[in-house]
Amino acid sequence: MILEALIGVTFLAALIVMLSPDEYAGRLAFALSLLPVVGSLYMWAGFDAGGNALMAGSIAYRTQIDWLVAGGYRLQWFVGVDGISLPLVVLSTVLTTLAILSAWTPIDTRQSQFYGLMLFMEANLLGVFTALDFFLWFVFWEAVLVPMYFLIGVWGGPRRKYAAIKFFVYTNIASLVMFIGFMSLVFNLPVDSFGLPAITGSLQAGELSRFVGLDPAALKLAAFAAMFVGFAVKVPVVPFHTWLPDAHVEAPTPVSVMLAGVLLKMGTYALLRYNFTMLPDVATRPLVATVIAAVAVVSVIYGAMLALAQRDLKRIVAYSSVSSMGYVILGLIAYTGLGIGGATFQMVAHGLISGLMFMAVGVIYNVTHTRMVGDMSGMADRMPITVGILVAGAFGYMGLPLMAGFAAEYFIFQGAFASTVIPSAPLFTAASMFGIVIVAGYLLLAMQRTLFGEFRLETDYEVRRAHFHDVAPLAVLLLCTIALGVAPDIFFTMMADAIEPVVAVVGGGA
Amino acid sequence: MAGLFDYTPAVVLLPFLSFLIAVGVAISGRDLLPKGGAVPGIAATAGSFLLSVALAVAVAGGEVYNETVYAWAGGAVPGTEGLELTFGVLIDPLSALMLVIVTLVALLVHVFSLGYMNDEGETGLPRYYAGLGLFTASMLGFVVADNLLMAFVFFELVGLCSYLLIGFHFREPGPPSAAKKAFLVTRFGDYFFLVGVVAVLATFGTGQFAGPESFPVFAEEALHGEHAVNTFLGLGEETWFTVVGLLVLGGVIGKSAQFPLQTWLPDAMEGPTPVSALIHAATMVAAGVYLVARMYGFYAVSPTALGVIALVGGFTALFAGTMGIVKRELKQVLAYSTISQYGYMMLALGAGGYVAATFHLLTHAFFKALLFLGAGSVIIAMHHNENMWDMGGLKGRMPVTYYSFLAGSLALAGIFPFAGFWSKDEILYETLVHGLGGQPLLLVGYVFGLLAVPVTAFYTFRMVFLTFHGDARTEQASSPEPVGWNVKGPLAVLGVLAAGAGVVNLAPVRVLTGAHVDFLHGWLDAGFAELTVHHYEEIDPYSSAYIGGEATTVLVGAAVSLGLALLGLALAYKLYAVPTPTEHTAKLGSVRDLLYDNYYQDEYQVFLARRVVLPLARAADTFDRSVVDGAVDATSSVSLFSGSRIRRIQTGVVSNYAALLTLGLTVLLVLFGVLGGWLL
Amino acid sequence: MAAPLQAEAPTWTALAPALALVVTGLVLIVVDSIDPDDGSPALLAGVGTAGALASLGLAGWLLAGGTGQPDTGGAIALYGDALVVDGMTLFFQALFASVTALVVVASYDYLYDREYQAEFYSLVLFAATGMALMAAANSLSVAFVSLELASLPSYALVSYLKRDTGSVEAGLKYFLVGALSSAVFAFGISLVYAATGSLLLADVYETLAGGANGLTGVAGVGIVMVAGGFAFKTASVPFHFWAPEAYEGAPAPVSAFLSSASKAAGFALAFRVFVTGFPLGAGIDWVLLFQVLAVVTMTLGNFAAATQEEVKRMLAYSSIGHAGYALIGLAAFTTADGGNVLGASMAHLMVYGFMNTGAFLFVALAERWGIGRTFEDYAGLADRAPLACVAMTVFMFSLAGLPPFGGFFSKYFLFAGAVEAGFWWLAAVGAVNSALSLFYYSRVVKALWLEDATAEFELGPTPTALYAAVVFAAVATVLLLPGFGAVIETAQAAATAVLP
Amino acid sequence: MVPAQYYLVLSAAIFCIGVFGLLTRRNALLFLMSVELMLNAANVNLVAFSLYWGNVTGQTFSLFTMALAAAEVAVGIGIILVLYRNFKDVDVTEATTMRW
Amino acid sequence: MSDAGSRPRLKLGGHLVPGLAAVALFAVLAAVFLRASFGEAAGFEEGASITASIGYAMFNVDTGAVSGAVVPAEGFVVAFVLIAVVLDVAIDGAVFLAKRDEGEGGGGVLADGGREIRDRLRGGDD
Repeated sequence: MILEALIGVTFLAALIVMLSPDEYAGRLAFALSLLPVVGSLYMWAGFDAGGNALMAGSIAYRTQIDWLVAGGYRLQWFVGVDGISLPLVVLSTVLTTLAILSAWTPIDTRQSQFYGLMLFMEANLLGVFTALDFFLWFVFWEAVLVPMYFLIGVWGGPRRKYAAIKFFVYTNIASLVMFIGFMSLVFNLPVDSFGLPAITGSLQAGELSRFVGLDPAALKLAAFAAMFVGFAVKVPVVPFHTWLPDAHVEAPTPVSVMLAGVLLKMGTYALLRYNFTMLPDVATRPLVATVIAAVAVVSVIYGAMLALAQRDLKRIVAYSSVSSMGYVILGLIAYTGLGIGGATFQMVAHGLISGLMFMAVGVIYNVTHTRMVGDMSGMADRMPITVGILVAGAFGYMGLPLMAGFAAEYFIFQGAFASTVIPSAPLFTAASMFGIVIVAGYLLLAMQRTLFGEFRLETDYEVRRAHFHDVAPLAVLLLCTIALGVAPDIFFTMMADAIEPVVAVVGGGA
Repeated sequence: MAGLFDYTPAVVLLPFLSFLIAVGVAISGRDLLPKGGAVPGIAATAGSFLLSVALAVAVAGGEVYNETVYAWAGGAVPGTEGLELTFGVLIDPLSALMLVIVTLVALLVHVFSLGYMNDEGETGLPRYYAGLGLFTASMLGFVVADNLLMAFVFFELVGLCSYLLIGFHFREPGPPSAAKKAFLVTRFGDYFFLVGVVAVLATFGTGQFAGPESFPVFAEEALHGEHAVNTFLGLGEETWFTVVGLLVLGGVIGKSAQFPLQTWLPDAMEGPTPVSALIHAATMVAAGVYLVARMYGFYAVSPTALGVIALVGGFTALFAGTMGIVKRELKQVLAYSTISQYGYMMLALGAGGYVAATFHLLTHAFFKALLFLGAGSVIIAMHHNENMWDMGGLKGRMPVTYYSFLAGSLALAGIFPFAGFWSKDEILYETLVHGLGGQPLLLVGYVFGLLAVPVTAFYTFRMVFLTFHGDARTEQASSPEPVGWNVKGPLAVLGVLAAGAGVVNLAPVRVLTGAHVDFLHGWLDAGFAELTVHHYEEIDPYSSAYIGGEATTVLVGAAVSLGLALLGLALAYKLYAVPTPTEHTAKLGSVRDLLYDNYYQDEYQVFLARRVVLPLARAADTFDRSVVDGAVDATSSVSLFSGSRIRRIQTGVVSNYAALLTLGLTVLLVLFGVLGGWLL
Repeated sequence: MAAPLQAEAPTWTALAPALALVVTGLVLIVVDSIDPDDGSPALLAGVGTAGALASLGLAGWLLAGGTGQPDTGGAIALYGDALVVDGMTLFFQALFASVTALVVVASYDYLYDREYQAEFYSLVLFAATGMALMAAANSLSVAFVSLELASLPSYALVSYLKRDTGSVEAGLKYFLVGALSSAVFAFGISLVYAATGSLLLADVYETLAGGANGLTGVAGVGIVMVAGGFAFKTASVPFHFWAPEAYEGAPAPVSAFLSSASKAAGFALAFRVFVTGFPLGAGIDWVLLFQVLAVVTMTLGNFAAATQEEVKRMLAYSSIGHAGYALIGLAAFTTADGGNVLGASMAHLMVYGFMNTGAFLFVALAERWGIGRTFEDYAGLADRAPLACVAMTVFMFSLAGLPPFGGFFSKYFLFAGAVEAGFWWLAAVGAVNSALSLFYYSRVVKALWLEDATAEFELGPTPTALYAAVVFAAVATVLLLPGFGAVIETAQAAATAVLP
Repeated sequence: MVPAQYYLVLSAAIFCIGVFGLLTRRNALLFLMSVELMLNAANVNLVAFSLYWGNVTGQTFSLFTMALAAAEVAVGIGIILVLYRNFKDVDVTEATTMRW
Repeated sequence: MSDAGSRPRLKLGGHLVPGLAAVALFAVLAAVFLRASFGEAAGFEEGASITASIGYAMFNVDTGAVSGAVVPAEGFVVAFVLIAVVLDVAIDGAVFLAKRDEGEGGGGVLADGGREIRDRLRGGDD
């Protein structure tokens, strides 16, 4: 029952905050958002499930009730958590609370609607990570778009309308393509419900029948491709990434934190759940594996190169998200315990670190009202603590050891290097590892220009230290990053345990 | 004594504790600690030093210790049953020795900082001592690391600390860009190192340095076919091990500032001098060499890798030395000398002189730290003016600094009784002997090393004479500021060590007289079976040959190197020991500019970055915005345009509607008539 | 389960919902004759709403009672097989009744100062009766007459604002194209009669199934022309030309009524006639016909709507687009599991009925407040009428097919049905169109919420009834997501029951 | 007995003349007349095949089409009157205030 | 105002092009119908009263108890009731549309077929 309570409470909180007066909306929202955090931590404490939810593993906090029967298929309210989804649930709750806290300063119009939408989005995110019935999942998956559209559209920067609609339509087309791909799979399986475990089981047992002239293998490939494209837009993977920088630059800071922190992970989580767990035989085909690995490497290097050329701090962090997500894709296609485990860990790690970076840039923006690298320098002189945490965050981003970024990237590299699935895996891995140099390059370049040197600010605002409630979330995120870096086993054991069956199917190595 | 080893993690954790205290003070913003956080730092490093000495004594008693302290990740990772990612502690003769060196130099630098930083009234001291604390902790963590992954972790942390400390004066424009450059160039090296780490762990399944399960042992067995390892890219074991060796070497070249990644070290001099002394002379730069020594068993089995190390080392020694001749600032000369000396160590390692390299590492740590601290005290005296041409005649006014600085210089130049001579000579001897034994490549290295000797002597004594001898060329030089005990103390200690350290390993005396005075050789020959010197000599590809017997080669080698050193000294004396020396280097003409601008190394690296990488990035960005983003916007504009066209068929006139309707109906009829077969 | 009604009551009571509507219409005429110059509009509206709600109640009660379902003795054929009452009939009658109720309630405020209100309400009720009977028609004769009964009042209703050129022009065009289409429909029926010799759908099915021996050509033309008649009613291409002007020119409640109820009636009749009347192999593969119609209608509707300047005209084109989606019900019809996709289409029409009516009633509200018709005039409306704008946002995103609103499930079940039947490309075209529709629906939302008001204007008193209707429609749309189970299950059960 | 095809062709001819009149004339009243013509074409078919099939369904139904034609004309004249009052003309091509 | 104006004349000219659509439609219909092959017409029963049969069909009368030959047909009672409602609705709508509200006089449109008003408004020519 805890999951229903968690999602229900968050929806309720959203409603309450939406109707509350603007002055108290911020504090009320923060207080209410602590409930899901406590709930997710409680779930984490009592977590005892083993194995992968989709592959006959035991599902924690499982609820399965028939919702409706349509066209001979039972739609269920089927929710549950396993080693892969629990960390993401915890990440979502924690990040939302911190994002709300960091929104107190910048958001000064229509506050109640803002916080209401944030909580509403959180509820949908929890739904995405816990739903195990395709249609239920798809409801939550699409429902996340609506609040995000308003959050970017109403409180965003100058080109917010363009960015909001681009994000909205682009992601919607992608999920439609994915929907058709998945449906053409499900309808040719002898299953009577949309439950993911049932579908995975039946797929693994090879019960797929012909469909419109496609024999099962070709059908699986077509479905895999459609779903991959659908999720790739969300991840984002390079050819489909152009919505991300616009959305990030125009979105207000707390929304950027949520967008980079959690929304990108929906894509990678879905890739792992659908493409790489249900259709391993397609993913491990040499041609498919090479294409995906190549796309991953291009995402890493190309994303990093783009970041190098940006003048706006937020765009730099946005493009570097593209680069980090490239690592996740590489980890997933490696099909080794460390590879996919590292990819899942990177989802959480990148969530924390990119959240930290965006918040820090946001705090500086609140005071200087500019994000352009050329407009300011010597911020360390005036805002030592914020800059200190920003520098620490930047190093975390670069993959400094004993921080979550390094742990995730190292697992991925180790897993991908020895992968039997990717042809000439070491070359791909080594190529993608060069990303850590470029990341260091542009982050240090940006930091040196804006943070160090003597103090100069084009916009004439009085720069003073950030409020406590702005710096507190930064500190919390930094501590979490270091904690995960020093002891990745907090989440990694749980993840690896859930991934083991996925890898076992392919007989992947270490 | 067994209980003692349980405390080894304390060596690392004590400085880390001081770091935490100092950070706490820095954040709280209030001046809680006396001397701005120095006290906990000094206490912590002193504690570590004592512990290290105790460990050294225990190791001398033949005990060694290799325990996993903390399972970092995946202890229970089913997917990685073969791969244990752990942090552990390895205490054996090599690491005990290095522990002592690092803790001692760190302690002295902490004390020196009191004089250099506190008395000069620097602000932000807690941040400085926090940086020092973290650095010491990371360096010690690196030294005691028992596997390659842990080594890499602390290797990077050390790089971070050097970034923070070089950029300490972040308000001026210089230090931050120097820090950025330092971190980026070393990061470039670390990239290869990380690939190497991943490769080792993927190939052998473990990164352990010591014990029967260590990867050097597996490498050995694999070459003899006794242990199956999975190689990649279809390469044979031999070639694959060489590739992996060279990858790890990338990291070493980056960190130890060897050619071509040495451009960051001279810029790193922007940092405070105690930092330069600690980090850029004794410890961090030594990390690269120490790493190679730590996994020497792995390198020994791949001759090509050793050859590359030797060549890179030798070339860097000469290359950096030549650049040291023309420099005007005191610390610049020392920086290039550091690069050059580490070139020697790499040459020794490449030539199979494992003991020689370690010995030179030991001696160099002391006399280079001494020279840097001496430079520090000169800089205090000269109110932070480092230009040697504004000094002169400080000999009389700063006797303690002068005599310790002179001891250091004599050691650096390799003059007879001082430490430098013994270690440098042994390196050249090993290179010569192994070169003659069928390795012509090493002879090339030997020639490089030999040519570098007079150059080193020349720039060292040019520096000494310009700074201390002759008349005071500026008003400031005539009345230098007095320096306190906390400066002179460390100088005195290091002066003695620089002078006497040679006695540790008098190899030529053993060869001539047969007396076992090469204590270091014996020290390193104990501990884990596979890490001993004789084991390395068995597996490395070198055999030694002599010019008419061992004794004669030793004597000839020593004589040649000492002669060249004295030659260099004499030349420097003649040119610069005059009351008012002139810019002799001007006579070199265009060669001088070439040397002064470090063979335009900096320029081409900056060119590479600014003219190649940045424009490429901008091109990628414009491509991304115009083509990829353009495609997205194009689809929307195409659909909107076609939408506006389709709107047009609604003309508003009913007759048109009726006509189109009838046409539509007719078309449908024809279409389905044909399909249904009932029309045509 | 309550004992099914017809166990003891006479069979004609199965027609109760339709009778309720016609009686209300007549009562309205009687009330009008008593006090001719609209003494009390509230009474008129009250009677109208009461009648509609009564019909809704009856239809719902009969449906719940299982009248005409296979488990309670199958469909009830009345009057020599001319009418049939089964799950599908009651389902659609419930839809017509609820839309009529909403429109009548909304019209009370919309026509506050107009004369001839009684005629308005009576015409609406009679049109609703026509539609109710269309849903119950089981022979082409009743089909034709009930279609005309539904259309004629609509022509009058569209040109209700006699002095407004827009309304008159709309009425004219609607009438002319309507007349042409009804002629085509009649000619089609005559040809089908020529080929089969009967007008009862069951007999037609029998004769055609037995091979029309040489008359396939005649039957084929007849079927295409009959399809043309339905295409007019459902405003699918090529018989859609009247729709943009008619919806834009007509008074907003009438547009709502037309685009929701009469379109659904067209589909009800089309489902009935094609599924039970014309066997698949009978000389013309009408599934392909509807596929062509569906694709062209969807594409034209959505693409034309993308660049409109006026909200109401955009809604008109979007309504054409949705007709295309509903056509998938027939376009992906295979005798094996045709019931599922047909049921999905019925469910989609139900949900679409609510959200589309709501949207047009919001436009009525805007017209009533005197706000202009273009997107710019709607800018910044959210600050002045937040609740109404929330309702409109619900309608817009529900029409676009986004969760957490009703439209999501109905659209995706349709696409899923198409994919299940093997026509994944049909679903793909639908997907592309619905993505484009998201663009222009969000243009409205952008105008309401994101833009800031250009001109300062005061909205005046809020018309309570119209407001209530809009909010009720919004609540219904939202509730249809969790409550979608009931709708889809009854729809698919009814659809599978209809299969011959 | 006249073969049935002739009736079909006759009704098709009448139907198409109706359509022709509808497309070419601009006067609304003529539009109505054309539609009348098309409806009667349907009647021809119905009556002809009522004989062919030997049941009076066709004839009875043709009565209904006539009735509906009358109803349609009634409403049509109403609309044309309103059109005339507003546009001062019965030309259908005049009323194009709403397009695209 | 020459009297030629009042004589009906065949209006030819460019606007006949849309008519081609009608001709095309006829061509298609004719092509289809001529290919259709019909059997022998069944014809009606001798001596059966057609009008009586239509009457019975109209009201679903059970022809079993009726004397004389009756031509079979479907029941049209529902259509009959409906057509009544349709005609009523048509009248309502027509009257509503045609009724002149007090505002617009318009004078004697009845007598001269509306020419006078047209001339006054449109200035004479046809």
